[in-house]
Amino acid sequence: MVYFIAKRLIQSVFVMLAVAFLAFSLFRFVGDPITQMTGVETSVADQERLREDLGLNDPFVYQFARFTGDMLQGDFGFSYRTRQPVAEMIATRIPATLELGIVALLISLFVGIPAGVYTALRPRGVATQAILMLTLVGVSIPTFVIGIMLIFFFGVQLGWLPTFGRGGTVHLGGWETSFLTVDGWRALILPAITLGVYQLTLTMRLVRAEMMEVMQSDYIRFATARGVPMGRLYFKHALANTMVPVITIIGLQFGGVIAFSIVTESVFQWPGMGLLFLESIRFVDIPVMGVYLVVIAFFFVLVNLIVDLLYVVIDPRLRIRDVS
Amino acid sequence: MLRVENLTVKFPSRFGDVTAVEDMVMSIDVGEIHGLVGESGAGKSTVGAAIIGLLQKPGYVADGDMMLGDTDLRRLDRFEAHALRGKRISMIFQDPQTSLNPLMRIEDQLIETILAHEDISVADARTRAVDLLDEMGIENAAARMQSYPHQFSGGMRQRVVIALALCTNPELIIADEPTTALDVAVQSQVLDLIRRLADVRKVGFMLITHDIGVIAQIADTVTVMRHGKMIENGPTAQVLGQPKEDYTKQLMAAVPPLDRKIARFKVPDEDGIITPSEARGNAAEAWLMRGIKEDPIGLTLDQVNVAFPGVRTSLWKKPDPYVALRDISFDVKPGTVVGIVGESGSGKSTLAKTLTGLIKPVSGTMTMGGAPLPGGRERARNHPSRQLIQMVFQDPFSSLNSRHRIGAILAEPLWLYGLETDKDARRKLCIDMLSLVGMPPEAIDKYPHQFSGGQRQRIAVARALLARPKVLICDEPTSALDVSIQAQLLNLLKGLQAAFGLTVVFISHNLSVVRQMADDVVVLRNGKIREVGASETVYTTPTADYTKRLLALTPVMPAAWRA
Amino acid sequence: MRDFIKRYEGLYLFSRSPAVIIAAIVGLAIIIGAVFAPWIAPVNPYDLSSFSLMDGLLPPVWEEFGTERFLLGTDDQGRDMISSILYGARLSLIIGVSAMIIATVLGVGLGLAAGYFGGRFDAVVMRIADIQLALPAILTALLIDGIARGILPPEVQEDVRVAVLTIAIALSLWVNFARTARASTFVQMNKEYVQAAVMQGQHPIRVMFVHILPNILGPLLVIMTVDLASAILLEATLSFLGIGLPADSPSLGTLIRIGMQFLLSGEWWILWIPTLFLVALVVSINVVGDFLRDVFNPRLR
Amino acid sequence: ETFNWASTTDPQTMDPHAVNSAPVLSFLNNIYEGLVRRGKDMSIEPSLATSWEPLEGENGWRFNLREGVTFADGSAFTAADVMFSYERASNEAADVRSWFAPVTDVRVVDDFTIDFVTSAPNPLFPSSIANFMILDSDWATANDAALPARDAENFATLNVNGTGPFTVASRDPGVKTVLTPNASWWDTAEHNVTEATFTPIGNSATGLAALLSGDIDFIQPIPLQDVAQVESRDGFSVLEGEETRVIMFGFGHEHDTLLYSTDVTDVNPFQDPRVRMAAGHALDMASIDRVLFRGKIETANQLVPAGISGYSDANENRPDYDPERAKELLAEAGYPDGFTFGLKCTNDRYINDEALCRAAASMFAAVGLNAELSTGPVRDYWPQLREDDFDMYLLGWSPGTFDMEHPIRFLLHSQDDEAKLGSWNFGNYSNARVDELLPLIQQEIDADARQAMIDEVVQITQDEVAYIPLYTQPLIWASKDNIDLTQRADNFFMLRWVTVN
Ligand SMILES: Nc1ncnc2c1ncn2[C@@H]1O[C@H](COP(=O)(O)OP(=O)(O)OP(=O)(O)O)[C@@H](O)[C@H]1O
Ligand SMILES: Nc1ncnc2c1ncn2[C@@H]1O[C@H](COP(=O)(O)OP(=O)(O)OP(=O)(O)O)[C@@H](O)[C@H]1O
Ligand SMILES: [Mg+2]
Ligand SMILES: [Mg+2]
Repeated sequence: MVYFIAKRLIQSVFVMLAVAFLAFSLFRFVGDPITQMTGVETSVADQERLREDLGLNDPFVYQFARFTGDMLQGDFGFSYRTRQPVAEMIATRIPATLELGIVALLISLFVGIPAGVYTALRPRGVATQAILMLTLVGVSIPTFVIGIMLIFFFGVQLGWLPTFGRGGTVHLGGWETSFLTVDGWRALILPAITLGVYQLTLTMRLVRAEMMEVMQSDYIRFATARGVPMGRLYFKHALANTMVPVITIIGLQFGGVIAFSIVTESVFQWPGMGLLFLESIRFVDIPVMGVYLVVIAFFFVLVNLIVDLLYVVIDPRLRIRDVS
Repeated sequence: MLRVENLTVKFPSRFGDVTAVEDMVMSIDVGEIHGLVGESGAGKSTVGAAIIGLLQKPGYVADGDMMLGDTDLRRLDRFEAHALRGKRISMIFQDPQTSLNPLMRIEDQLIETILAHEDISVADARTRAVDLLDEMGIENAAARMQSYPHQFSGGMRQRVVIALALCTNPELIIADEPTTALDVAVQSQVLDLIRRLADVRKVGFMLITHDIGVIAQIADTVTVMRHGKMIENGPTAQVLGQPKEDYTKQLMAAVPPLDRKIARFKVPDEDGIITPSEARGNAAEAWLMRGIKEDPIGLTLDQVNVAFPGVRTSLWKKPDPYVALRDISFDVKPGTVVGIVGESGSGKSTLAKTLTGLIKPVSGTMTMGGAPLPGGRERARNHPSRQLIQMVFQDPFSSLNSRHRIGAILAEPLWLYGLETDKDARRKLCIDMLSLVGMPPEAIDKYPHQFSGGQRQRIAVARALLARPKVLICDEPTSALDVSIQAQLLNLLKGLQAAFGLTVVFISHNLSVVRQMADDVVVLRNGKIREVGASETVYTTPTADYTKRLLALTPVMPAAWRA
Repeated sequence: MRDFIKRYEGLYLFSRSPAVIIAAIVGLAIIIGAVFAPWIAPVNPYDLSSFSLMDGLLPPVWEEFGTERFLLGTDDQGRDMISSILYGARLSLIIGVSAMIIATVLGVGLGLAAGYFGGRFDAVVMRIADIQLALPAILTALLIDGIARGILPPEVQEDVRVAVLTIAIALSLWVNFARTARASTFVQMNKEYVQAAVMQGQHPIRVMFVHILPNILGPLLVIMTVDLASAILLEATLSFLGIGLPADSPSLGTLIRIGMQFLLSGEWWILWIPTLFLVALVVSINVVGDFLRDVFNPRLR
Repeated sequence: ETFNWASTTDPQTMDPHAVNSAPVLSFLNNIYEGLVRRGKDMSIEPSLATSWEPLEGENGWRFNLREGVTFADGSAFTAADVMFSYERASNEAADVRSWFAPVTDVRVVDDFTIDFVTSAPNPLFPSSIANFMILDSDWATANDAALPARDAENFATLNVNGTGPFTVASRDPGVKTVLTPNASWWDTAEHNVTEATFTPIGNSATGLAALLSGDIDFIQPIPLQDVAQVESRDGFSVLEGEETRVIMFGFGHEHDTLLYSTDVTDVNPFQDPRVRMAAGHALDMASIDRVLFRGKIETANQLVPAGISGYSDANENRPDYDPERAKELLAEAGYPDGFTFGLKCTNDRYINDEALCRAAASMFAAVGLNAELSTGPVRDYWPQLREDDFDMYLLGWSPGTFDMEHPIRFLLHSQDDEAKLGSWNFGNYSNARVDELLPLIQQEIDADARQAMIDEVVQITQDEVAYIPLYTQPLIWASKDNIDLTQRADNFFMLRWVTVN
């Protein structure tokens, strides 16, 4: 077990370094930070001096080495745009993105899994066909259109929910949460749905497919043959056995959720990392972009590690035999 | 207790309904073990499924009566039927590996089943479960019950499965090939258990199998099925000992005897297979003969060890390797058949793969016709042994590429080894080779899925022969086939071996089959050779204890029943 | 007989699923419309002189002020909506299909090889896949776009925007194929027909592509349809974030992005007609994909 | 009364000298003050200086400072703070130092008098420093913010201490900033705001939704096409005006060949004024106005809109829409069949910039000027322009000093890195007479003489079609009905003019 985690962590560092490298090589192409940092009237000489100060004239490899070197020492640098410490900027944005992502994920699980089970058990029902069609349409409309539509319907037309932002938040230590206020929850609903629709559909379809497959398996047939009650049969026996593939995909998709939160956050002016990243692109704020990508890679790696550990929790067969 | 009359089961399809079972008649008494035999696809499982009400969709019972005591099984609604399952009828499936929910403890599965049918406390249910497992012969049941299924061996798992089927005291248990996946030792334990339950608990069993030996050993009564119809039924000794119907007679003739070696099997007529006597394959035969320029080649193995990487248990220690073959040494004399027997996991397949160069031994040497035979990747892709050693695999369903036509599959060795450069000539030769193995020429343009298991094995043999091999390795080539087809294939292999002087390594866990084929026998267990010797010597006067036990536990039918 | 069943199984099932038939017809109609856009479309929306700002913002023909010249109205530039949509669908499909093909070739190649050779090669490929997964598609697109800008001379940059976008989308999709191909290859590797081929001494390339590949096509085909749909949507999203195609050679996604500006202004058709079109296209691809999935997995029927 | 407002961009910093950008200056004008300030009509009026007059005997200005002013933290405002702020703002680390390029010396005369000495007569100097905001020297030095933050933050990036009408109560960069009135402000408050919350909302549809749902009271700007929608709803109103920004097309005057042409590769036809004029005649501004801008723009004929000081009334004509004439001119210039060229545009900088360019490209095509349009975000636009990577390009220019001299200096004077002139004249339009006139204009005190010189410059550049000025960018704000506010032409939003009813 320890070996397994250690191995994964080493690989993770490698993945993050590679992402940092790729990310860093991309920055040179996004635009020129200097023209974004200075006003119209700043002279070329002044711009050049600033460029020199920021080390932008150094060779690429050198810049990258400095970037990773500093980061390894815990120094994440300062934003070109706001001059604030990047670590702080990202840290204050992480809760928003994570809470959004988690709620979206939970929605997708708590709606997607029952819907998947239902549609698997009644494959020819009218409700099943309706659900399948509806979710299909749901994933076929681009996220940004869905988001705007929700805003206009629930925010403007009905006036039930706020149109943007996080609403009321409460600071818990260094963590700014919207989970503790009614306002916060109200603000969370629409973006979470927007972000969750795709995941929901994916989860539902996956659960459905796995469920239909598992329902054919010998142990389900045997459980049926010995009269295990239907409820237990479906949920305890069948559903549990679909979970390994389901969490694999969900784990992989979590990275996608975080990435796609860029779109959702921009539509809902959700003050998370994605929005920060978009602004950073706009201002060619290289340090922020770099750290953002590494943080994303970190989450991805972390989630996948968790997924691997979850396998072990779910499936006793994967528990490495204790040293005896 | 159970009465089935005129049962007809149909599977609707776009070509109209397929009748899987027709006018089936059978009855089982309290405490009776009723054997249901017949070739694959005869409808045995379908009868069982119909009785317990778990027919695969879209199958349905079209006609007939099924009465369990006073209950009309056809009149039950969905919920009544489900309530009855487990309570009065239970079912056991073939594979104990897959019959238990891998994510639940044995204990939970047992208690859950008991509670589903009886209104007792959890503690009582647990006591009952422990008692039951005790009864099944699982030691220290209370503690072992905490385990997950994967922590049990196959035999123990099958016992758990039986306990599960039994825990609510059903009147009838339908056992669908309950021992096919087990090795003989375990099989005999399970069969004993079934016998005891029938005698002591008075549970009725419907025992579905195609192993006549098993039926002979424990069934009180037997029903023979073919093509969905009942052929013959009655007390076991009567039906199998003095069969009235031709089909039953043919079936009995095809069962390989353990106690002696016979020259040829009598086989039932099977549609689509031309018996080799009237086969044309002369051109193919001639082509093969032309390939026999020098004498047959033999193989030797000297102190061969094969190990696989073990499971890592510690962060610092290198995992111990798992030794699958230990110090294997034996000779395969040119032009003879060596049989390799041993229970599941004893290393038979590993040995075959080592010989063919799929696995590299960690130590030891192999030679072919005196020349060294490198192992694993060291054996170059163009090493002569690639052509001279060919293999027929166990599973006819996966050994042929289902996306290639038979023609392409057969022509591949010809093309690969440059044995025949002309495309049309290749095709002609393939057709002829098909005839040689008893297949019609049209087969060449079909796909593997269009053939039955026995036919596919013939194609696999043809593919092997088309490489003009000197050594043929057969890894359980008949274990997926039922007796009659097995008999045909064994006949074919025997004939070819004799005709072309092939050196054959024949692997099987079925001692009876090996006895029919082999000149010499190697008995393997846990990767070690327990006994080597001339086949007849080993079978008649085994020296190793293990060999003796294997021979003793193999279910056989009384010799008198053999026509 | 069995040949017949097997070979026409899909067709038979198809004939019995009205939803799939409708989806196939709609999808096919859109694809045909897109492919033959230059012949079907009333005007060429890429030809700047073929439309005039003076015709701008005309509603569809059934609305007040609609004219028969522009059945579905015009956008803010005076471009005929029908033509824009047909050409847009064409571009979306070109991008989607080529991205999918690139992703398939790349992913299947790597996945097959990883599954076949296993060991270190497999580990490297899978780590690369991890890296790719950790880099959101949007970033991949930015990266490729940036590199293209960096290395290509300015004159050709506009012309290669489509290629750049395609490659970016393909790069963010190949992992799916690689993972599936690898997993399926692992399964096939244990099948005896593969061992037979290896044992006979066949070349690994031949084993991989002649023997294994045809056997893992089923799941790959399903991913292909699903990914075609996601590629089209991804292109739309990238366009929304401003890293897509220029407005003068619009894809469906770009049309929607442009249309977003008119969400409230009353010119609903500029947004909703392309959106409807995109949804219809993606839905029908997905429905067909689901159908294929069922066909390839007979146990699920 | 509480007041919530939104705009597209968050001010990057709270430091008034660190970044010279409109969002920052606009926002900080509510918190900090300069020596002078602009009124509702953009006119210069006293602020921290009560009066100013030219220095006697040398070039420059004397400012008499207001007494009794305190910063938000209670410390008093004196000439030392002005001196400190000057030094800070003219430091290399400051992005606004170009404002002080003409200044050679600054002298504190006494606590409430300060002199700015300039290298030459500079009549516009007071108005050019309207956004020069004064920091408290003690506060800044005590908090280690004596210089603007350059590559790392400092105290002034997030905290404020101004003399202005409002002060920052809390700030969450990129999310929201809360302002409260400065109780000790020297001027009498016209507003009735007790707490004002600013939220940046980047997506215009979201912003509009926020307004319509009542989540915010005011937003700047809203998209043109949504004006009708907002107006038609009860309880909302739209403020429309003209910004001072003129949108124009520029040419690669100094390029000897076209970069993006497929047919004319040996010369640059745009070096011929007739070709440039043809491009001018090709543009149907009336349709652009009607369809793209819904009738909300004023066409422009020179680089500043009417009303800006120095605007040349004498040269009010722009090339009219005349495709026939355009074709004739092209034929005269030797391109009867036209030619292809590359047109660069932004797609996120100006209102409808991309749509404008697409429409223009289509109109150009109608006379034979086949534009290869390439649009992109502004972040890599300026670098492209600086690298001369264009045949024709789109540019918007707002005169920072609200005087015609500004665009002459930046856009019309030949490029001269030494003298920092013509720094945004990407195509390097060059006319000796214009170059000669600029210093004269800068120094001329006499208004009429100055105007005459400007008229000459405008005349020359119109004749030579240095740029094709298109229109003045409209300014469209929207608010709830119950809000009274003032829209200033520089698009600065002043909280001190807000009343919530
Ligand atoms: N789900 C199904 N759909 C269609 N036909 C079926 C289905 N299940 C069984 N059949 C048909 O019913 C017939 C009997 O099948 P069944 O499984 O009962 O045979 P069996 O005697 O148990 O064979 P085996 O020894 O291989 O298990 C087969 O020929 C098959 O074609
Ligand atoms: N690739 C492998 N890696 C690790 N262990 C293996 C591998 N292949 C086989 N083994 C182990 O080696 C032992 C021998 O396996 P082998 O397949 O040779 O048995 P067998 O005698 O053919 O059994 P069966 O009758 O079930 O086919 C088994 O315990 C198996 O678990
Ligand atoms: Mg069966
Ligand atoms: Mg084996």
